[in-house]
Amino acid sequence: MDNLVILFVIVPLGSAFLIPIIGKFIPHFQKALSLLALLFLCTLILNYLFTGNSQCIIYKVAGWEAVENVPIGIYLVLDGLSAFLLLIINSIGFLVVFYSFSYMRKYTAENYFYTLLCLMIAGMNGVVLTGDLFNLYVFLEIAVIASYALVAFGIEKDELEASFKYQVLGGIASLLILLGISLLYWQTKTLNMADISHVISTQADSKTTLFIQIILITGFGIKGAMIPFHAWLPDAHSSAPSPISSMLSGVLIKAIGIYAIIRLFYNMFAITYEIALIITVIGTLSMVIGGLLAIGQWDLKRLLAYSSISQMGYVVIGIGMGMLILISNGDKMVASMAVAGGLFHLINHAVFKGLLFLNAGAIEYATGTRDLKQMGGLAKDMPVTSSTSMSASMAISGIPPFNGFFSKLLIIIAAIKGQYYLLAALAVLVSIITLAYFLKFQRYAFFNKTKYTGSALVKEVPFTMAFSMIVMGVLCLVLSLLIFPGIREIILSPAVEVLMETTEYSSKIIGL
Amino acid sequence: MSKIVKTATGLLCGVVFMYGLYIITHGHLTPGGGFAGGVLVAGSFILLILAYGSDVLMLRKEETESSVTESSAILIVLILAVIGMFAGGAAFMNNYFQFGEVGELISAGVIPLYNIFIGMEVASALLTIFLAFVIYKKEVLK
Amino acid sequence: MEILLCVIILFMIIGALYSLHAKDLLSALIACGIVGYSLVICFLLLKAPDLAIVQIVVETITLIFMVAIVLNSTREEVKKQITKRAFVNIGITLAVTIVLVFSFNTAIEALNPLGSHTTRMATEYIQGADKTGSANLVTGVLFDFRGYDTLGEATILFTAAIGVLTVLRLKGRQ
Amino acid sequence: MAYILCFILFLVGLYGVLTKRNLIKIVIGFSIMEFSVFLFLVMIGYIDGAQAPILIEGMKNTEFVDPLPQAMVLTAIVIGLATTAMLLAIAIRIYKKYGTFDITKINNLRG
Repeated sequence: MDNLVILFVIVPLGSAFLIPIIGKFIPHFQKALSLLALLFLCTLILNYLFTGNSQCIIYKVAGWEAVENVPIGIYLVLDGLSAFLLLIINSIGFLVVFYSFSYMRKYTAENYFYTLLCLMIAGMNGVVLTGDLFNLYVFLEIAVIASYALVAFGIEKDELEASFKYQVLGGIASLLILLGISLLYWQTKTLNMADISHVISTQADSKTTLFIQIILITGFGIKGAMIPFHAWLPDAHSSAPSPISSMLSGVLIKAIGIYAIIRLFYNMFAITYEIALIITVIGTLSMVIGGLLAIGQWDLKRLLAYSSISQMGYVVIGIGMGMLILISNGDKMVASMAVAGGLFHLINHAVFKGLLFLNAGAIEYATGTRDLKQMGGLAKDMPVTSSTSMSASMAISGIPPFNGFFSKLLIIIAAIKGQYYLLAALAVLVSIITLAYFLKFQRYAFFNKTKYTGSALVKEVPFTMAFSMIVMGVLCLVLSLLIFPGIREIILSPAVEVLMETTEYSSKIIGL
Repeated sequence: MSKIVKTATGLLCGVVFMYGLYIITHGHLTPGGGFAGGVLVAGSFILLILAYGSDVLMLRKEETESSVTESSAILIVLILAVIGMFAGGAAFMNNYFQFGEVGELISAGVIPLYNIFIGMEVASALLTIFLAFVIYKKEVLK
Repeated sequence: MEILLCVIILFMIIGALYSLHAKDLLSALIACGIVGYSLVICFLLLKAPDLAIVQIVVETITLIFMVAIVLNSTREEVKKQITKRAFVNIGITLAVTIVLVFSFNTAIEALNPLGSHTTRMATEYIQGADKTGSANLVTGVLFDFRGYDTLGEATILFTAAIGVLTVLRLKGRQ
Repeated sequence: MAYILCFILFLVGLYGVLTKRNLIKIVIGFSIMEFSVFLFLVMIGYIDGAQAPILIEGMKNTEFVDPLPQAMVLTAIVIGLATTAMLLAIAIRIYKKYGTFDITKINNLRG
């Protein structure tokens, strides 16, 4: 298994490099190759989760061993949290590729589309695997540059403008992250995350660290579209082709924004009260304001984009609350419950928001519009889309027995047990708001009188699109099993454990 | 462009091209390396295109060729890196050749090879980008 | 040494401000180019010849790209009238700048001043010529110790080329 | 002192990106921010009286400046080139659609 870790980066990179060469000569090569690559990665990560007993694998690139306990090469670290993120990235990526077969027919340059998609997945895999700070920056740039191009894939006015806005904010974020990394290198003289954690714990000075932490939170907050920095998200996510919106909303903001925040602030920096408070406040703002902004939207994909901000707020609240409880020496069980709720909501959100964007794509494919006012009565003509989007809407608004209910329940119970009653009340309130705007979506899109006046009859979408949607719809139900003991230990618990034993990460890697 | 400009550019870009190659091949000995040299090589081609101009059909053909070159070059870099998993230290990106004497031209294991292919990749990538801009301006923004 | 560096950076700041406020886009680009070339001098002063070479060629190529784009376009920036709000804005900008610079200053107080850097991770890189066989230590770091980063970097250039081809293709939908 | 001036250069670039209304000016602002970060990194690795990190024969026991920030900056320069190319591609396309680089005349979308 040890040597297989690097395959998560090599395989998508290799397919991305092969597609422009061979794809010109063999029709459908690009689709087959990207599908096979992602299928292979899915099996690989499932194999690790079910047989590896979640031991932490450290892969030293180019075989450079540490000298006097100072790592000199780049380390790749596959532990519970990375495996959790890898599972999300590759499985959603697989379904999205399958969906794109039919959807992307109306665009030209399919070779470039699959190349960029593979590059984006390679970048995200690299980000979640790496144990080196500068390497994280490099792979993050691969993922975001590919996503800039993918957002502008339709090359119409809206797409170009959204992509430019996304590039401006994303560029500022990248430079802030680079500045933070350089300051950190100045302070600690090393780039390995475990080693940085070790060095920082021996230094008494905290002013520098606080400054760096704030810069990094701003940078990754822009990448993850937390509320004061969210301006790019609704445009970018609604303008991209639907499979890409599904990747961006479902996976990208988690892998490069939220994951980086979690990893850096749990495992690299020592947790401090100020940072925990900042993260919780940002999460609360995102949750409430994102939800309120979503109600007023009539463009279907913009509604979903704002709801992404709101749902990511739940994740960040879970994470921040865990930090707050840990730092105030609260009950460790409650802290781990909050973190588990956050991570559980992360995987759930990947599934149902991915599915909802695919539904929006299917509606756009069939009717040619994204405006909710011009839809209506689609339930009769599009049974698959209608039923899957119903299941996703129920899941996202937290109706039992769908998965969204359990993750929200975990977060709320943890908030009550940790005596953050205001947070618990807000979480319940936002859940009700979510239900309201998804009922609006359901009503206007599927159950009103038919208002659609296009030329052709509305038909159900082709098989590949329907297949992806059905699989995700079923996953919405099946994932609720993750909460029960027996299954929880395979996927969720190892990830939570990594975060709970905050400093264990560094000592495990540098071996002190 | 006038004849003087064309002749002068022809001579100059030969020199730039050779200097680029020198920087690429001596990347492990003197300042510079695959990136600087690759940009110089691309620059020599860009100079030629700027001075002589060319009709769009020719440019489009060159664009396809340079983008294929680019993909193949970076694929070779990846393959060179993967070979490390089976040779020598059995790790990705491992330096598995004989090192040789420090300071000789043929030394430093795989590093010169990396330099050459990275230089090729950078040169063709920049040329592709430039040609894409030029073709776009010629076809659309007349 | 540090004073010379400070003078050059001050010059760069002035160049940058001029570049951002120039009326004509072409002169803005040229001013930006001058800032870039001053950076080359800084690199040479700071004993980084590799970077000087790379920066000088990359800056030239970037300038060629940008001038090629701007040359046949409307270059004039739209004129804005100076209003009372302009002074308020300048005041706010200056205040924010002072606050940020002050916090930056307090943050870096405890760190090593210019020229007294010590190495931890890089100690091995400096003695590493025998381990990589490369006389140029930067190349040794780039392709051997941290070759994985360099692969990523080449991939980014590949991504950008594919991205530019994608964005500049003539027809978007069939 | 040099560090603070460098940070001011960063802020000048940031100011340009956030307040300028011209697409090309925004790209220039990005370049300036990039320059300042590169300079910052290289200054961190500088050691007084040390040599450039290249071995030349007959040079024994000399001190070298830190090669790691230089390698990082080399990577970052190429990344900056890539982002600039993407920004320019989008800008030229927008210019075709609207006939201007001015952002105040280009807003269909609102955040």
